[in-house]
Amino acid sequence: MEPVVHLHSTVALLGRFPALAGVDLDVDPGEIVLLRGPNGAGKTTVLRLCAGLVAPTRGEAVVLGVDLTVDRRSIRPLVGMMGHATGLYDDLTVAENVRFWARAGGADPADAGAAMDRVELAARVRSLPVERLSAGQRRRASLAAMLVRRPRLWLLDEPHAGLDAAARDLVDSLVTEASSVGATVLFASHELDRAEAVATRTVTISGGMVVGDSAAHLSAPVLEATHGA
Amino acid sequence: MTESVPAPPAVGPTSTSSRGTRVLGAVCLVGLAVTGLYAFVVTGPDVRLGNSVRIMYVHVPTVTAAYCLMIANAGFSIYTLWKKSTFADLAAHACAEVGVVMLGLTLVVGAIWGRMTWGAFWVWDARLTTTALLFLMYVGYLAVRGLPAPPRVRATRSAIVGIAAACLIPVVHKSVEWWASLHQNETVLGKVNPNIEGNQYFTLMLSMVVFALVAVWLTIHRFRVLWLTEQLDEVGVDAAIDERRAEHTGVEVGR
Amino acid sequence: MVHDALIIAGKDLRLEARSRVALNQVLPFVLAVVLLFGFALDADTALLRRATSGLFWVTVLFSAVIMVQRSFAIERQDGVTDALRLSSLSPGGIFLGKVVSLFCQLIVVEVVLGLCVVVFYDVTLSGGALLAVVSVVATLGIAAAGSLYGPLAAGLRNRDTLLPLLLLPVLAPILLGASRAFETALGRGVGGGWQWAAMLGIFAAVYLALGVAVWGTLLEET
Amino acid sequence: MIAAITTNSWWLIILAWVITGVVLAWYAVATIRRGRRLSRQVPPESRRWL
Repeated sequence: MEPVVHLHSTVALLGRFPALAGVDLDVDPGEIVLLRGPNGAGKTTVLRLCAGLVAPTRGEAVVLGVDLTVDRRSIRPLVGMMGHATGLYDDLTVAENVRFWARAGGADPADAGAAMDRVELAARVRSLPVERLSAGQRRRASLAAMLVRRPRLWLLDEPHAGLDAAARDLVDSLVTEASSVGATVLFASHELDRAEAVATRTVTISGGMVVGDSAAHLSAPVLEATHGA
Repeated sequence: MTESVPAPPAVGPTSTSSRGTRVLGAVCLVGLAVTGLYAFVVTGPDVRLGNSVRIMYVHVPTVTAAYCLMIANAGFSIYTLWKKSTFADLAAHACAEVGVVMLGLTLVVGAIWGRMTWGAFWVWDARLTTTALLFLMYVGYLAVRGLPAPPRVRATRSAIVGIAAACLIPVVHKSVEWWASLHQNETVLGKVNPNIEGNQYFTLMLSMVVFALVAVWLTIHRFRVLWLTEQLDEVGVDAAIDERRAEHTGVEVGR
Repeated sequence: MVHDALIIAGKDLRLEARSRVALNQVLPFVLAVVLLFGFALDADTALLRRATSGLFWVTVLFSAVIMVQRSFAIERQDGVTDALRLSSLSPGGIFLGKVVSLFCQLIVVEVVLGLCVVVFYDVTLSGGALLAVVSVVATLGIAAAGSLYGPLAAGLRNRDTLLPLLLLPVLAPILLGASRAFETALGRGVGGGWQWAAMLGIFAAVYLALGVAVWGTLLEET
Repeated sequence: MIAAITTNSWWLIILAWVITGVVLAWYAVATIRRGRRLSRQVPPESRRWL
């Protein structure tokens, strides 16, 4: 089974600063991997690198079969990213935003309604400009804009931050559902108790390197067995 | 293998000049002296232009050098985008900067020449206007280059502005030419270098060559200064990576 | 590519319809400039009438700078640039989309400005065909140049004063061509209006081609 | 038709030459000085051309 993400001693520079100083990480399809570690350890950079937004300056980086050192553009439509930034137009309504991002992602704008249902956005909220939404509603709208494109690799940067309990359960259920359908999820989080409940594997990052991997002592087949059941 | 601490700057050459540039520098100085001599002493005033032709010996070469530098800038910019090479990026910057200095000079000298020929510092003459526009466009180029950004981003941005500016040179040239020709008080000069002959023509050609060499000499030195600045930053990368790895605090390894 | 452009243009125009920035801010600005020129030239209607084409296009240029600033500030909203990179829209398509949306908004500004000029400067319009063609081609050039320099200079804290420096010198040939062509259209010009229109066409073509070619690296690197 | 060419305005011609000379000299010196200052800080092996 070819790994969705294969990073080997990958170095990534942000300007002059080596955000990643040699990351080794392999993620298989269907896995839900939690990236944990102190702030500034490089978690977000790993996510952005996998999304093709940051260029690997050294080492290997292959995501969804695409070698990022050669081409960072072709994987982007297959990847869904959600971070602190919503990536929505404040002046447009939620529905308009989701429909636009659907069209932009090559998906059918009609699916926008379904995506907004899945994130449980109230009908009233959908016609409000994003500007007037609460943080939780913004996050749901941002999630809907990502869902509608049906990405194969989810890259979430602290998805639980600033959400109420209901919204967090929703995020977890969506993540698990996506994983069961074969999508792969890589997310960074500080809320370890909740995050570890949903993650199938925990990877610790510090100083721009992977320093711990809960699946390390499990050999691949064992992982497959437990995960497959 | 990674050089942990940048080696103290050993004795090595201590400036951007090298044997090649010293020779070129000497040739330039001699050339300038000879041109000056010719311009002021050997050649007489022009039959129609009078003494103002002596300004032409400075005005024409600087504007020609500036144009060549801008074309070089465009060439390097294309190469930067195509091959993503730092060398071309820095070379484009050097060319543009020397080019802007030359364009600035052309404007000042052109104004003086205007003052002499038409009694007014600024005349909406086709060449002067075009030069002024190009000067502004390349000041914009240097402004874009001045923005704080990672080197790769800065290189791409500047390359795009460089290419865009170069694409405009013919358009600006043509439109201003048309525009100036619409005006009644067509300048007496017509073409920039009237068919002066004899040693005046030689002086002009001589000063063209000398100013070209001066431009090349300046660009080389400017390039090397940029190269040094780049190296200064680059040296830090390996050290930064080691520093970064050392930063790894003893975070409890995954269960 | 064209499909992508329409998506982006649709979004921009819908966003404009919702936020009405052009309507509420740019049009009043245009009216203000028309009046200011009146004060500056001491309401000498003969002079204003003679200078109309020049004043018209200077006003259009200034409005264009504001609109380009606005058009690319909205793309700077948090996370939108990344989302655009992650979408499957071709960079050339996004560029053309921005050009189309800027073009439409600028045409609206020009129509309103035309009315103001007729009213305030007592100008009698003539040579309609040339006026229309020149306006379309010049506006296309302005929108194309604006969309190329926009991402470089718009919406970032220490950069918003950079756009006029970058854009205005580049638009000089447009100002030249459009105002001379307008003059011939309004019956006072000396030279061939259609020649100028051709030059404006070349300018627009150069910038459209350049924009489509380099916008990809621009989106990637800014 | 055109303003009389002030043929004897020598000082303008000299001014033109002086300005050109001064500006180019200043620019050259500034670049050389900056080059010297930087050369001291950069380790020799990365100064390929020297």
